Amino acid sequence: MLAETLRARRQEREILLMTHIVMGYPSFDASLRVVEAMVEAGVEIMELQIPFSEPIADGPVILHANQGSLQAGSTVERCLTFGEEVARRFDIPFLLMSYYNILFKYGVEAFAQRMAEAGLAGAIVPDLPPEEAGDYLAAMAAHDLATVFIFSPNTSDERMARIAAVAQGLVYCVARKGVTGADTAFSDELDAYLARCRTATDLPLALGFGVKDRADVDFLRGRVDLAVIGTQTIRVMEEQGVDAIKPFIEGLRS
Amino acid sequence: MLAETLRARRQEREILLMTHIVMGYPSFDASLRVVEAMVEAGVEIMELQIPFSEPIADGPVILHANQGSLQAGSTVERCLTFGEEVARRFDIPFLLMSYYNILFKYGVEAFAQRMAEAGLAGAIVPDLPPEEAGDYLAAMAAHDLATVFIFSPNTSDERMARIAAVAQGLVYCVARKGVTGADTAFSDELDAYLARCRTATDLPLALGFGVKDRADVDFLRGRVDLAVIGTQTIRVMEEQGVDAIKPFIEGLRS
Amino acid sequence: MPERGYYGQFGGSFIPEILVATFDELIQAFEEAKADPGFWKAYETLMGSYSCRPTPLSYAENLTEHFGGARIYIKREDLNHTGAHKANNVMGQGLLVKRMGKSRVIAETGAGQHGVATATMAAKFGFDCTIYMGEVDVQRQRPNVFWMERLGATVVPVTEGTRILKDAINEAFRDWVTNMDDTHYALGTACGPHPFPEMVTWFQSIIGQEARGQVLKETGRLPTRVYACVGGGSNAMGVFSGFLDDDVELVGVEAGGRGLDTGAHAARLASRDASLGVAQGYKTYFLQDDDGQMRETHSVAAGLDYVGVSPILSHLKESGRVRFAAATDQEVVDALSLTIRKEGLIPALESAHGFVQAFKEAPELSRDDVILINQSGRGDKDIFTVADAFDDPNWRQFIRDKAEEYDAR
Amino acid sequence: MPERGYYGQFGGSFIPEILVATFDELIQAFEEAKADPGFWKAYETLMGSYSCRPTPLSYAENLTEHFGGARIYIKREDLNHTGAHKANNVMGQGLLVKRMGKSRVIAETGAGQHGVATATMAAKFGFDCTIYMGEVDVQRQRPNVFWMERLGATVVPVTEGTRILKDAINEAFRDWVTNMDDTHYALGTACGPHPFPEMVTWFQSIIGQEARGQVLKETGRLPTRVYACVGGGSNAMGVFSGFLDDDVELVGVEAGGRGLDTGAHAARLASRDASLGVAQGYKTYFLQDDDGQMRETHSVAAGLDYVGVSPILSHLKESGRVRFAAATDQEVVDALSLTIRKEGLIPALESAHGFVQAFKEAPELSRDDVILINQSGRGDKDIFTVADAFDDPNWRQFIRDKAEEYDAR
Ligand SMILES: Cc1ncc(COP(=O)(O)O)c(C=O)c1O
Ligand SMILES: Cc1ncc(COP(=O)(O)O)c(C=O)c1O
Repeated sequence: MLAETLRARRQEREILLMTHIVMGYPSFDASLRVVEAMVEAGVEIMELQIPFSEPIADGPVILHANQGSLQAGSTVERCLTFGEEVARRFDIPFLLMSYYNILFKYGVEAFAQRMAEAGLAGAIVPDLPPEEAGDYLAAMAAHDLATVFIFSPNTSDERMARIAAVAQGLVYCVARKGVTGADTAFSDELDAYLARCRTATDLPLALGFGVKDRADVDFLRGRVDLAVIGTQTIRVMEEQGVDAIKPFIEGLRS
Repeated sequence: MLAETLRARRQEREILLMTHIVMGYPSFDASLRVVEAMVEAGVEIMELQIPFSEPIADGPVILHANQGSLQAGSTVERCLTFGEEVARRFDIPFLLMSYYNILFKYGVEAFAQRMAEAGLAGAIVPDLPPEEAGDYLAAMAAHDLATVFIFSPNTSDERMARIAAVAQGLVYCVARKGVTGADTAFSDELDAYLARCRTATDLPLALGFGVKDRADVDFLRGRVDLAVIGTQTIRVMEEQGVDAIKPFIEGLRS
Repeated sequence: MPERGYYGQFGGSFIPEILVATFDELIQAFEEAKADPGFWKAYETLMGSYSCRPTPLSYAENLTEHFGGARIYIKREDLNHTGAHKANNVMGQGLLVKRMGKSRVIAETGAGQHGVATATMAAKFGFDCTIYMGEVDVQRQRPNVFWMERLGATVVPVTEGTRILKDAINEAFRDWVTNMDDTHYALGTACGPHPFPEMVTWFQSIIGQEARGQVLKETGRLPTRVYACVGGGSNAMGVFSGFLDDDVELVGVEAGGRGLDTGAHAARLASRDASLGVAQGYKTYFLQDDDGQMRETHSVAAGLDYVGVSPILSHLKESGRVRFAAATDQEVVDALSLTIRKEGLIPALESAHGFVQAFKEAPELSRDDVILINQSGRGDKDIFTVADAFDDPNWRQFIRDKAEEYDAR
Repeated sequence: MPERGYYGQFGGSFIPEILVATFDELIQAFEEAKADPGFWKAYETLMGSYSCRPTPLSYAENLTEHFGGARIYIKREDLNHTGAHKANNVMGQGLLVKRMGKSRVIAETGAGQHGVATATMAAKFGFDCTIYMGEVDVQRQRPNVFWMERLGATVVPVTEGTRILKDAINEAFRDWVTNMDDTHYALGTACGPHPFPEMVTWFQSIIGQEARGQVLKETGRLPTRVYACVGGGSNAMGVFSGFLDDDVELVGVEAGGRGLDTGAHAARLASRDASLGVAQGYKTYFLQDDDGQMRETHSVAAGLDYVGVSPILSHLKESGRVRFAAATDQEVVDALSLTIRKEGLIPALESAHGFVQAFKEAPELSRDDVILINQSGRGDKDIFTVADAFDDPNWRQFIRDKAEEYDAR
């Protein structure tokens, strides 16, 4: 279902935007205002990250946001409530993003059920490769939730095919080695990689890691379906405040 | 010759006194006044110690005096001059006392010659056992100087005999284990040891290490020929000044 | 796809997609090395000429007399080059790095012991080296930082999270995710994603192999019990490896900190405070809250102060093959003190945890029994920590004087 | 009367009469031990199970490449228990003390290394133990004092004289003179009255025995040159012992301090500043003034900071069998730094003196040549001294912070 939604939107726009927030950072109030701003600015889909104490795949900015949120007292329950709230209020799909331990401790089946009840579209779990994802795939499927998986530049063709077989909704293509938040040199080198991604799946492709301005988004036009803006929105918020987010997002495609 | 002198004095007195100073401590002036006081108080013979930086057999008080003298700038030459001065001025025999390196560096033969010229009676070198003393014995003999050696409670009879064979002037009997300056319990246990000493030599016997007051001297009366007052005079001088020395010495036998 | 490294329900490989190919390569290199008898031979030769393997087995005659029970033997990993069993793992991984043709190594370190060992290995093999270390640990373990720097390593203080060991591990993974092409992450204990638990155990098994032969030769029998401290679990797995198939009781001793009922400890398997979870790439018992957020741990021994534990040990606990106990900070200081006085041995604070439990049990056993304690490292490397643990006023005065001397410069 | 221990004109036994019987007893015990093959066997067994003998021989491949000359091999005395070759001598004397039935040992210490080794031996053998240490050294070597105290030894700060090593030796003799009945003085180097130079050399000869076999086995030939630092001379005599009868050049390296022309050094045999003398019970070259008073010496390495030198080495210098050189403090720090970076080895500052001269000469030799350096100890025990030698600002800050932490208590 998520894939269809995104494909439909793609008919309207050459490139879609997926944005990311860490829930509860710096507060749930702020998170709500950011979601609002992003939706108003026209983003097509959002990732809501439940903070984890050991966010191994995240770079310094998101890591810091994870810790800030936890220090401010956010809990998994509060994040799920927040997810439910925004899912009901705003008419775009929301994905949960977190590390596997959050789901595992909650109980994977219970977590999926809760997500479904909350009206969330699916999840991204960056430390859960398909090989470890048996329980998760079953639970998510049972509740019609999208299981977003990740391709990376050094994922082999064969492995891409195997991942594609269990992926739902969209595939998140990591632009390069490294963690979130570092600069990516967007160049033609990416093309070969994205061509491989395209061959492996007909799900919408999202490209993330380092997308930070209009030039980056322009570059991705025609190459992928979604551009993912993660770290950069946190930076904008930290440096210029929540009010700066809407114009920032709008500027990426206007 | 020294032995004869001492034997002659022993005819006059039941117990003789040998006292000790570290030359140049705290100054050569003070040393001179101390010698004067001691002679006036009637001591029969004196040891003049040339300070050495490593006085291995001396206890804390004399060790400290060695260092004080060196720090005040005393040299071997100055000590020899001092020895000459007192030997000419006072009519008792004077022994030099020092560690072997002082003689060795000076040249053993030159040292002996210098001693003889200075009118000194002999020497005590506590780290020079007879086995190592070949050059020294020859040089001292050539200049008619007394070679005072040491007996200790754990010197065997056989070894006492060997030491006695090269000893001249007197034999210095160490009262007990340990270094100079600690208390000695003067008791009948000493008698067996002193009897062994007496058997080994007919030289006058001096007993040292820990003789500190009249009771000690009284105890030694009839047991040895000389009581050696070493550390205690330094203590008296340090605590009560040079003027206290004469009454202290006089009090030991009066 | 290669084996995923499960031990019962524990282990696995929960890694970001970007690292999958790197792990595949590592697993393959490791499998090839395991299958190549020349590799183990080269490893033994290296450890025999650069460190001092076989490390001795010492009979603790005075402690034996003191407790009046079992005969106590001590495996002397403290005599390794760099002062702990960490060298075994690190030099082994160094050989593997050479085999894989990489030119840079990174590592996490808590106490600094694994960092110094890795920096040493890097110097020896000519690799570039970056060590991640929590800022808190950088501050309290400056001597080790000093040596790592002298060894040519770059020490990066990790300012995120709780700023201790687990955060350093996260940061090392972040580096690896970026630089996997030329870089190997030399993880320091039998934790993390497959193949690390197995691989680290394999290199450390040299301890148990040697110890088994030595105890047999020395006493004509196998030990009744074997004791080892458990941080991540590498020295314990190393020594236990030699006795898994024998009728020998294996006892792992965790950090009881201020006491199991205070919450201020690092006992994952000996307390009820831990629960199953997935973090830092593997599934095991973690000290975590109900949400799955990792908790702060405490131990007088920095090397045991960790939230997770080897999945192999979790499995051996579940199967009943290994028994677990905890030693409090105070018990550790007392056992250390006694061992120094009685035997002239200075176990690391980590190692002393094993001694605590052995001392508790030795009197129950008879003179026919033999117990083996793994002395995983030496304590003189930790003078600042040990002096503080002993609360030595002369030491404090010395440090104050030294500071004044520096101020006067 | 037993032999007096002369080597050419050097050596002898210049002792107070009160100690003569004690020395006779010691000489006899030593002669009996030497004649008893079981004694050496017991010594080897002890060193193999309590320390880690044989210590390895490490090929310094990177340093060899770096200098492009002779192949450099390093004998790893740093891997001994307590971190230096001092353990060999001390454990050997411990066995002798047991044989003599005494129950107390005393020792002098400068750097603290010999003190820690002796206190360790005493703990292991159950002897009472008193260590004499110059007050200056107590202050600058507090970590070693801390360990000696933990080991159960009484550390007596010597406040007389220059308050360093030689004064500690004097003080130990003063103790011995009082307590010889139950006490053995475990002198720490190949100096002092007979039989110490010979006896210490005998125990340390285990280094050379092993090294000779190891070099032969490893390279198929004998070394061209062997390098060792020279404080009192025990590690040098130990390693040289293995090669005295071979066509092998032996090089002893003394402390050049701030330079041989500054007077601030401890080079007895490599400078012209020393002269023949008699002190501390033996005859050798001493750094002394014209009156025969001992001079102050200087070295960055406390263990080399001594006025005298083994009479056996003085003899070997006179006979031309051993060549002597000096290394300055700065050269030592540079060589240490290079060795750490290139090989991951941390020689003690003392040992690094040997490395300096080897590094100067290695390039002149060819790849066919083999040189052997004796790494007498490890440097990580001396972090305070080494950090100061490297003038590390982070270290100073760490100490200041630590002092503040203590002040705040
Ligand atoms: C001496 C020593 N022992 C034990 C440990 C704990 O690690 P592991 O449980 O992996 O052996 C450490 C860790 O730093 C250590 O330094
Ligand atoms: C590591 C080390 N090497 C060398 C020496 C110097 O002693 P020796 O010349 O007797 O080997 C010392 C003395 O403390 C030492 O600690």
